[in-house]
Amino acid sequence: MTTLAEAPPKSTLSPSASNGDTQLLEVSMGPQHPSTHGVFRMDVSLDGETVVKLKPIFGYLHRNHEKIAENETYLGSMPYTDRLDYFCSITNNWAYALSVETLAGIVVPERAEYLRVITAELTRLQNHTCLAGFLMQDMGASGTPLMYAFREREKILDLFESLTGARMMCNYMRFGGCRVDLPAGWLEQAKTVVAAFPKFLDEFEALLNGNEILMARTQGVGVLSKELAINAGVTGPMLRASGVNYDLRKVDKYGIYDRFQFRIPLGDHGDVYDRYMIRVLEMRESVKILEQAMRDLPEGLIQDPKTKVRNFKPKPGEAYGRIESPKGELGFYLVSDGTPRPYRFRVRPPSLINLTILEDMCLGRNVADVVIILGSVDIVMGEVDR
Amino acid sequence: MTLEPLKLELEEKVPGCGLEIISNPSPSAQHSLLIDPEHAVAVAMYLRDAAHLRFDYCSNVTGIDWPAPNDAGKAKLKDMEEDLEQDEADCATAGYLEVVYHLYSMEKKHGPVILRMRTCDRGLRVHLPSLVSVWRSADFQEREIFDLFGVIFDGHPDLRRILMWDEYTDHPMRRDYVEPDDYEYEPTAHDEVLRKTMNHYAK
Amino acid sequence: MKPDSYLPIVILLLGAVGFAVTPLALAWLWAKNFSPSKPGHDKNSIYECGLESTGDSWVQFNPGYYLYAIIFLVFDVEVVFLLPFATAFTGFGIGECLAMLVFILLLIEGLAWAYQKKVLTWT
Amino acid sequence: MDEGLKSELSKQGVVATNLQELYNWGRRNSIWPLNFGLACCAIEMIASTMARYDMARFGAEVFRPSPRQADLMIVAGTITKKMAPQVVRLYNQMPEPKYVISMGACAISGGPFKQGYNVLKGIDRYIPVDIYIPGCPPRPEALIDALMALQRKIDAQQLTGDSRPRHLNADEPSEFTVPKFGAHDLEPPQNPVVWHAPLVQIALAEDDDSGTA
Amino acid sequence: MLGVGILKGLTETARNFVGSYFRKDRLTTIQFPEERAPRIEASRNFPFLVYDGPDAMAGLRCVSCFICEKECPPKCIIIDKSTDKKPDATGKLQFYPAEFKIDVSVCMSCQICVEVCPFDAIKMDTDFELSTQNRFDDLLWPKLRLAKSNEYYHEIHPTEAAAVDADLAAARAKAAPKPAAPVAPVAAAAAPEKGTTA
Repeated sequence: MTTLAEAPPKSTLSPSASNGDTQLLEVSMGPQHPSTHGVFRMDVSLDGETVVKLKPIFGYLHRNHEKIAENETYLGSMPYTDRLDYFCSITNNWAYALSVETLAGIVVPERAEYLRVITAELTRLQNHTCLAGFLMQDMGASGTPLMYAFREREKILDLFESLTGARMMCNYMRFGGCRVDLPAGWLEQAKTVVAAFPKFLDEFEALLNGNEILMARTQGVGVLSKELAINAGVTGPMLRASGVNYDLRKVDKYGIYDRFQFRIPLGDHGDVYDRYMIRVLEMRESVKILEQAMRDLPEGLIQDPKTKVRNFKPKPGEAYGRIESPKGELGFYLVSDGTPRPYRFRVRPPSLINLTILEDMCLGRNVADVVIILGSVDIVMGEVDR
Repeated sequence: MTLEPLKLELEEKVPGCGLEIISNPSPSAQHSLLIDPEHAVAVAMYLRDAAHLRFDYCSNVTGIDWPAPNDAGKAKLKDMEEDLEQDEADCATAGYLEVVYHLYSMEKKHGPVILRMRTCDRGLRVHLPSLVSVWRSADFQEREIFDLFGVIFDGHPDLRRILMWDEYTDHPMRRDYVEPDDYEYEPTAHDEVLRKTMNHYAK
Repeated sequence: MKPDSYLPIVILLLGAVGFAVTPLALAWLWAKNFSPSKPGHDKNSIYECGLESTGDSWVQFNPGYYLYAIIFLVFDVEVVFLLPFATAFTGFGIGECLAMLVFILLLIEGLAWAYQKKVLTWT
Repeated sequence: MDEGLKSELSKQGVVATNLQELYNWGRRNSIWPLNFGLACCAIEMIASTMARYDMARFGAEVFRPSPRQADLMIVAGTITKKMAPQVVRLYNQMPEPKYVISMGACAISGGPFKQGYNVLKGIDRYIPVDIYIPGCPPRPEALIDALMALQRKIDAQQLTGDSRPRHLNADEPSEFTVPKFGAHDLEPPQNPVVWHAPLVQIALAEDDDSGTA
Repeated sequence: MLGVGILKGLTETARNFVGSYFRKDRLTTIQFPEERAPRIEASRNFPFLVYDGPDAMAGLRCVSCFICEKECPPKCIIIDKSTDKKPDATGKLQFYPAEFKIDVSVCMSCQICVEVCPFDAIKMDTDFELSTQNRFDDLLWPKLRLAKSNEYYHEIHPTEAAAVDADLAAARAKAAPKPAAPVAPVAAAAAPEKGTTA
């Protein structure tokens, strides 16, 4: 009989280690792991079940977006930004379009600004529902919350498909506005979806918020202090869960966000439960923004007529544009040398920088908590590895 | 946040640091401040801790490769087959590698201050001070610049390759990086890709 | 057939065992001549999320786990003893119940001692 | 077993079949995919298992995390050169009979990221692929359509004779070499046992090329 | 009291379960092969070449101007310009593509080729059942496979096709009066086809 499995190498139980202290078990929650939301790897050394050391390892989805962008025209890189954070393609487009507009000084017409806000807030809705679903999946509630979340996501993806043509890769924004105007009947359909959303949120909260198991497993887990969050450059819902009032829609007031009344939810413990609750509350705020934006959507041009679609050459110089993407501050830093191709195309990935403090949050907790803490950070590998 | 008063204040607070304002010709008007590597940490510490500045959030750290102007054009159009050992040697180190820091203040909510640091040349062992001790958000981004550009950051706690595998020896985001050629099946090869395919078939 | 003969039980036993064994035998026969077994280095190596598994899993770990396992084992065995008692419960008088009560209380007392020694609480 | 007799019998509720049909019927209706999402296509793969597109109707909704219990590897997303050895090792660790669906442009040929220095130009350089799904990302219905194509392929497999599938054939390898990390690229860049690309005739003249596949 | 939250959650799932018997919108599953999702008009998958009139190769609108080949981000289009010329819809002599290939295994269906094409020669198709077992033959689409009729274009994208036809008809009308005589049959051919649009 051939050897079914090689005998484990000679056990290293040397007598010297017999003074009762435990040895560390090196295990890697590797690239292919149900809890890592993609190809993300963590080398964890465990003392029994508690985490002693955690080293995140990236690069398994490094698709060289920035090198490819250096050989593409400015328009050619737009569909590539869909594939950065492949849950929210429209906010990626908006960040890229915004930084090119600051680089070239393009003015965006009114209607296009409203369309941008409407589609971006719809993206935020579907991203946060998916996150809540995946977080519950990580916690063991496999199936039910994710089914509810994806049922709502499909409705929003139908809206994107009838507007831009693709479910996930919308490629919707151009420098100076949007690519295509609303088809007939789209606005009514969108209004019904947005009107039905708060009822779904109540259903979702009734299903999850009071759940004792959820509270027992997430409250007090992965606490992130305010100072460490700021110093480590954490942005987005994770930062606001630690109580820092920093939301680019209110700070930078990019686009026309200053015209809408909405509040910024802030957490005070900074643990996994707060991050989940922040995202649920942010969904309610996004619904408010959507209602206001769809109510006073003006008529008019959807694209600035002066900017050329093809052979677009901004003047030499550099610009850094950033927006509040559902994951955090997504920024594009473009250096142009006057040719149709950007000289340097840099993406500021919120997911990667939010992972800086993953080890600080996970030390001392056991392996099951590491899975939930990673789930609450909400990373998407396309954006982390670019 | 105009740069002139900030420059004067920094020169007064951090003696001997050579500051220079790099103007940005594009309409975004985001001018930047070139600081010399020796006083980088001191300037950064001051920017973060000064009461009225409070730049406690380093949003973005970017590496840019500026080969010397003459060879930048040449690097792009240079035909792969010609061997240019002599030219290769000196033009590889001409020019400089640059690291750009975008700083914001979460407390005071005011706009970007952009710091730039430049290395002496583009060789393989170029050093710059790491600002991880001031802002922890620069940790992974500096490791990425080390991985893709080859800038060694002194004082970085854990300078390893972050995106490429550890046995990899090149720095792929540099302008003169030559890709390994595996172009067996390129049915729609034209211009740039066509040249690489022909090189592959020529071998 | 004598009322207390064991023949029906044996037939039922054979039926049950046969019901379990025949699919396994068929599968084994099928594997032997239809699908060849192809073991290899990678297929037999330890699966660690796609990586080459380094290090060793036979390490000394916290004694707390061992104590937890032992205490669980005690109560597992106790349930095995309770099983016959539970099935014939109706035919018992007070004496048998008291005996079983003493048996259960003895084990509960062991559990109380372990709890008081803080073995079960996890830092 | 002529069809007439079989359909006649099935009208009376009697199912007549032979061993091969039973074997293929059993295997094609419970294909367990490996939980193996790489990039954007993985989200469409998850969406295809969710309420609306419900892959459970084809018996394929059980996504096994470990390769030991999976018999279909859906390569959904971009395979980078850093991930390629892991993909091939996972394929090797899957028990026979195993199938591979190469989902999305990136898994077939590197897709839009083909010119990247760290992107493998298609997984069929290292492991044999059964079904290719073009699209970036392909819709969930396209994945279900590919799963039906795979089921048709399994159904048509012969148990004996020389056209029998890989797992019933002793001399077909069930493992493929795992590439190593080199200083500049993976070594070997592709696996000649599996990768047979047609030579694309590129006329060496500079301008017009008559690339005929 | 402990457990109330879980009970509330269970009532939620129970309401969904019972509700699915009464309210049809709770049953969201689309039984894919038999029952198809309602066709969304703007949906796009892979490009195709539009041709007018009966003959596919003669009616191609594409004049092989190489704009889409240059603008395509993943560079998956390749065109060989023909040596001779053929009259296009407005009667002007134009080149036509001797060979027009799209590598569908690289295309990212971003429709930039449609956006930059000045002749409305390439549009996005909606067909997605394209899984194959052979990558090298089935995923490199030659001109023959790409060419589809204008009627097909009207069928999948009605409003967009109508708009495109209106612009083309206007362009033909503007170009038509100069060479009035020889062009009449062609214009006639174009006119009835415009009439058929829904």
